[in-house]
Amino acid sequence: ACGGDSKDNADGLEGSVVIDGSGTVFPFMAKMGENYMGEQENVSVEVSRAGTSAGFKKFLVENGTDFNNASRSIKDEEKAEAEKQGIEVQELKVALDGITIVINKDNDWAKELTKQEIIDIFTASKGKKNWSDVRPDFPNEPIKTYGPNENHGTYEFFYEKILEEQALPEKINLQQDYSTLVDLVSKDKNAIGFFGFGYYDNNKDKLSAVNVDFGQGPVEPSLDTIKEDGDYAEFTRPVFTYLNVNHAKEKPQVLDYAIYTMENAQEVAKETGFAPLSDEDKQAALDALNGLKK
Amino acid sequence: MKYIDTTVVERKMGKRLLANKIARLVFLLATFFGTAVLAVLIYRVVSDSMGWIDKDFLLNKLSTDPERAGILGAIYGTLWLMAVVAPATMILGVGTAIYLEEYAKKGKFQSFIQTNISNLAGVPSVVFGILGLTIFARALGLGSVVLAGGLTMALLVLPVVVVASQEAIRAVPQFLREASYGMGATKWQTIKNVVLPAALPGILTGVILALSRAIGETAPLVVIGIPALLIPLPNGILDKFTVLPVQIYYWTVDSALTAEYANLAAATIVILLIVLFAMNSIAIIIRNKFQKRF
Amino acid sequence: MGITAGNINGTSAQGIGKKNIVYSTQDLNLWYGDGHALKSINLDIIENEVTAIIGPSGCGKSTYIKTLNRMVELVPTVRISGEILYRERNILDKEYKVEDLRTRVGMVFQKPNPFPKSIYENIAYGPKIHGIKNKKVLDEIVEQSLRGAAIWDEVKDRLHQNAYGLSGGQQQRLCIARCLAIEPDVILMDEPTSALDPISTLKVEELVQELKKDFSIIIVTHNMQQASRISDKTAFFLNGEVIEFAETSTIFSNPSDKRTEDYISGRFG
Amino acid sequence: MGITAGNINGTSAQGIGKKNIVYSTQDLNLWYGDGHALKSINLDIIENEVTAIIGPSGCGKSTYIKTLNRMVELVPTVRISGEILYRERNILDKEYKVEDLRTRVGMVFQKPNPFPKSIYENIAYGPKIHGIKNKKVLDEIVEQSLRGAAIWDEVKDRLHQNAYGLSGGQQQRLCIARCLAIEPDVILMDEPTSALDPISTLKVEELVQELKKDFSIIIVTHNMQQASRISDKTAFFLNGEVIEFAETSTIFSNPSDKRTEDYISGRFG
Amino acid sequence: MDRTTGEKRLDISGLIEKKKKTASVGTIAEKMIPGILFGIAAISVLTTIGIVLTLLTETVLFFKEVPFLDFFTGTKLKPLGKDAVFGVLPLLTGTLLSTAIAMAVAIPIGLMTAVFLSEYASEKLRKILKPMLEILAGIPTIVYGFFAFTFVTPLLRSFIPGLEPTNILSPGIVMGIMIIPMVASLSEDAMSAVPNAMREGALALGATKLEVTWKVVVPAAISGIIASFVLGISRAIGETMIVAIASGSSKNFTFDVTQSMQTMTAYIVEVTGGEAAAGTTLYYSLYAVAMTLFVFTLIMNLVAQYVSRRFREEY
Ligand SMILES: Nc1ncnc2c1ncn2[C@@H]1O[C@H](COP(=O)(O)OP(=O)(O)OP(=O)(O)O)[C@@H](O)[C@H]1O
Ligand SMILES: Nc1ncnc2c1ncn2[C@@H]1O[C@H](COP(=O)(O)OP(=O)(O)OP(=O)(O)O)[C@@H](O)[C@H]1O
Ligand SMILES: [Mg+2]
Ligand SMILES: [Mg+2]
Ligand SMILES: O=P([O-])([O-])[O-]
Repeated sequence: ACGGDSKDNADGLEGSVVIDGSGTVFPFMAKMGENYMGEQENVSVEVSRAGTSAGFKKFLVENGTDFNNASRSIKDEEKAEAEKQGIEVQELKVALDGITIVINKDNDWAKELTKQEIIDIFTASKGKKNWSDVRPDFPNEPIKTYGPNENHGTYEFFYEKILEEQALPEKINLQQDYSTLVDLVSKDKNAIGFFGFGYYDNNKDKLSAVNVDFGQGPVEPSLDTIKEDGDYAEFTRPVFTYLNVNHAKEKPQVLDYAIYTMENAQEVAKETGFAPLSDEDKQAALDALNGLKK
Repeated sequence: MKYIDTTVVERKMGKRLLANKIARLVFLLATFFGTAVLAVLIYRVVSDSMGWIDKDFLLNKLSTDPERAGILGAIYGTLWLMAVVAPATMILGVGTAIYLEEYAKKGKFQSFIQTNISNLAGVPSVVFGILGLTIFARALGLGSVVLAGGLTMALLVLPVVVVASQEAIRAVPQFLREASYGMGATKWQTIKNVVLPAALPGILTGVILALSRAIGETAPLVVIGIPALLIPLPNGILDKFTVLPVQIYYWTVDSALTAEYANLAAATIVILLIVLFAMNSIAIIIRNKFQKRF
Repeated sequence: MGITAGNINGTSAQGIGKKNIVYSTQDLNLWYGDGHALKSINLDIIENEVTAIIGPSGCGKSTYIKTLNRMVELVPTVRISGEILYRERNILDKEYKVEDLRTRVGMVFQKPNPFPKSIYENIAYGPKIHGIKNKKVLDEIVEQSLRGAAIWDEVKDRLHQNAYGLSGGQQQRLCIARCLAIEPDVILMDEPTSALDPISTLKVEELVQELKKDFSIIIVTHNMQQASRISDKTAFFLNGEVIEFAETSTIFSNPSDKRTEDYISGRFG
Repeated sequence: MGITAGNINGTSAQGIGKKNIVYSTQDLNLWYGDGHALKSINLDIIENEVTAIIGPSGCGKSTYIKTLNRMVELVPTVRISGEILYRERNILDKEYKVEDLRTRVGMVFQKPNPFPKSIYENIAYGPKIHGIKNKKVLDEIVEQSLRGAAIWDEVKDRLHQNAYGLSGGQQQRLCIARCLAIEPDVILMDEPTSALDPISTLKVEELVQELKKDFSIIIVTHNMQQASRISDKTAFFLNGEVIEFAETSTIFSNPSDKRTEDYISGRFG
Repeated sequence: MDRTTGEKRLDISGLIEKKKKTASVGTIAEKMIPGILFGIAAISVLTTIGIVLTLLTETVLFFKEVPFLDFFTGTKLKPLGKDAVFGVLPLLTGTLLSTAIAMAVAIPIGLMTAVFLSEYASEKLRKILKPMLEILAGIPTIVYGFFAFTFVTPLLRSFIPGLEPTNILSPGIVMGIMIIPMVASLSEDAMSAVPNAMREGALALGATKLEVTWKVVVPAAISGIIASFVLGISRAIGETMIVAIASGSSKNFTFDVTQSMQTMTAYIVEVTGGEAAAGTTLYYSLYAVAMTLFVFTLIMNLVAQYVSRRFREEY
């Protein structure tokens, strides 16, 4: 669907595509939308970043958003809500992300940590107040923990899958905006935080990533290690966008955008700091989407 | 009675005069403090924007790529917003002023409206944002479009226009009204043909000041909800939009992720300040030109 | 409204001959709040005459003249009793539309009060609000009115300039012209020359003499000489009452009331 | 500063006897912008006398008296030439601190201008700024000053009430008391009674007579009777010039200048 | 009326008379206009009612879920997640601290500026300085936010080592700068209204300008000056963008100004930015906080009006 001839609207598409949800996926989707609009001049793609969970609330309502980006898969209660609302939802895995543990550039002691140490740091009950509580040779200074707030899929993934639902420290600094997080960690020597790889990748000059020892020695998060079967697999998670199928059927531009996204997902993923999904996953998604065409 | 010893008074005089001199200097410095901050602020903003303001910046649409990003969308959004705010505040503000000055009987009701208006002037702009969000965006189902934002903004700046118009109307000498009534003109004819034309410069000054306030307001629009990435240009009052200050907000917040966004924010600030400065100059020119006419 | 016609002769102290009565004021009382400004006024105004109203400051001259076109009602605290018959209809009647009244009764104020518009627009204002839109007709009205106010020659080349550029005397004649443009029946003038220099004053006085051929004129003045020069009848007000109302010559040569005599001879006021 | 002492007799028209000169004004000229308000004034003020300054409105009386404590400098456009010797020092000298001068020379204004504070605070203001902090001493100063201004009995029970609760005449005497509280050498009064009723005026006049025992007083007045009642010397100003300066009795009974005579006999002004 | 002046004349009154018969439409408009204007004037009242009602209805729902006392005495605010807690004290301390800092800057500098302009400055200098202040007053708050975040905070951090990258100190100071013109111009108005006679009275006693200012002019203008402070406080409480950008969103309950804190206004921006879905406690909390904010500023405005009305009656 190439809208070269803008006057001929039978060929070109028009209307809007409204996307909200994950802040992690935001850079990916923003880039995608921008590229798409370069080709389809009469379609307006709006991308926001309320966070995965907040995004689902706006997605699963009448006249809700067309897509919801998510850095975790849809929950059962959200599925139930979709059913109640009569919204058919198509999950589209768009890329892979690695939860990256970031520290301040000036932090020269915690460049490598074991997975357990990381869990301990972020678990309230373990009571790690100072860096020296983690390892005796670390400085005797307070640990400052940071992360995205509960609106975010990243938080939920971290809390559910990595911490196994143990409470986070009381004093953890949870933020709505990833940019704020980056800023905070980059300016706080004792900081340690977590978020998606992309935000680290874009800010390598401001932040350091912790190389995580999952048992076989420290692994640096990178587009090579972040794979479903890679060395960083334990902290790797797929990221998604969820499509409102009802909308896709009503509005050709929505379906067209979905197809466009899947066709270009691998390429845009690399540009925005995500590991690309496999060719099989891509093809499966495209097949499903093409099936929605009349 | 000999309590005042002139030699003592003279001796102390030196100290008192010194205190006066020092105080004068301190007051002078305090007065210049504001000016100095203004200078630093402008210097910072201009130097941060150096090299970023060019034709492309003004004429390009928004982009995630700082090199390609432009503020045309925000300019369009600002213009459309004004297209709602200007007539709405004019009608509401001038209408209210006419009612209060020409029709309302002096008394409890009139002073009630008057008090109400001065209280409205003190209501924080976020609260207006909530009003707009609840009433215009949600209850009326407009969504976060120009019309919703514009109406919210119109209510926000209403007191400015009302007060300025009231002053302008009050300044129209009674003898002009008498002359018109004496010709058999009705009240409305008198207001329309004599009072309003004579009060027009004052009213215009107020309206311009109100608009310049509206152009710079951010909070109510953020509360109503403006997408973080909105590339298409708004083409009417029912389109979603962004405006210069909101763009500054997002770029400032995101500058932690992409440093160049700070430059874009600074460049946008320069443009915004130029616009505001021009508007205020026009207001001052009108005010001076028509000051003492009767 | 024929009912009241019979009263006219009865209530007025003056003989009228066979001339038409324009205004007949009958037992008029007026209060500003608690201040009793006009007390039982009875006064008949005759067609095509100049009636002067004189009296010391604060005696109610302006109040009375402003009652004749109900302009006094702009003061919110005003209360009025009695009747004023204009052409045999009571203008104090709620039914009577003030706008109609004021279209028939023009007014010239103490301080010249042109609108901050062009000379042309000042004159055209009245006809326009009364619905005359035709440019040709308006042009004609403007010329005719300015001629009528003896100012045409002075302004004919600058009709579209702002009226504030005129001298005080010219402005006052412009205001008179503005009045003429709706061709009133009566013209009320409240000290029309008190803000003017002697030469301008003279011009206005001449104009008044000219105008009385076509209009009935009621003029308030502080200037005794002026009253005696231009008016046919004179009413002397004091403390809200009409002390004496008679032919101007009578009032000035042979007043019947001591107070009138004191006033016109300059003993107070 | 002894240099100028020799001039005094030369420049003044009046004989001085052996009395001390407080102020000696020598060839004083003053301009407001381009307006020449004082022209070559020469005038000597004698200790413990009341000197009245009279003259028609705008002749420069206030200007002159305000020059004596350099209050006139508050007008930004003022330019002054000449000399005013106060106790033999030239007060127009840049070196001379106005604050010192004003501590020695009190001033009472036309309109009473108490501070919006309590009566007590009004009086205590001067002593306080001059460094007197002791409550006892202040109390005593307040009482003495109020007694000195003949108002103590009227206000002693309400010292801590706002001065604005006093009548105009009381306020003016309060201002005089405020002046006394800094124990000045000279008191300048610019039409101190013109805003007061006759009874208050009388009281202030009596007070002035009382005060001259301790102070030298210069008083501007419009009221010829007042000048003749209370002053020892009188200066008649006209158009910024001193036309005549002499014993009050001489000025009022036997003026040497025609214009003085015209003025005091009410022929103009 | 047939006038007999010889030359042909236009019968204007006849024309007018004729028009009048067809002009009844105008009279209807004439009758409707007061009503229409009344309706327009009522909109400002409706706006207030609208604000109060929207805030109130949702606030009531909020207090059905979160007890009133818990909200106003709770020191913990954690609006998200399963264990959400709604205590408003962290926001209140954030708001009060930022306001206090702002006023600590704005009151002395604003007042001194006012004194300088009204008592010391020559007419010429005033003519230059006042427009400067007006410009300062006209700068949008988002610009101040940018300034606080990109300039003032880094500057402060270079000599306050413990200062967090987002903190309440820097936006507080910048907010103060923003409020200086308001305090200055309102206080100056109050001081200029003090009659000159009072200054002269004091000067004639040998007072220096400083003594006149401090002991006569300022006390006489005090209610106007206080009103300007109160309005400044109200403005600081309601200021949003500066804190939203520069003070972070930590919901700390602390009095340490070097820490990141959140104000009521910034909370509103954060929660609406995350777009709380209608019907959740989080969503209602938005209104409860906004209501608190509204009440605070309303009280301040009423106080300011009361104080300045008293001041006008003084002389
Ligand atoms: N708007 C008003 N409200 C209250 N009292 C008024 C008002 N206008 C006039 N008066 C009072 O009514 C009385 C008559 O006033 P009016 O203006 O009619 O006097 P006048 O004869 O025209 O005096 P002048 O020669 O000074 O114009 C006066 O006592 C005046 O104080
Ligand atoms: N501040 C000023 N600026 C310019 N001219 C002034 C100023 N004050 C006074 N004048 C002019 O100086 C002249 C003398 O004024 P001054 O006030 O001394 O007169 P006065 O004798 O006190 O009159 P009055 O009896 O009316 O008080 C007048 O022509 C006056 O217009
Ligand atoms: Mg009058
Ligand atoms: Mg004087
Ligand atoms: O913003 P999230 O990707 O963490 O939901």
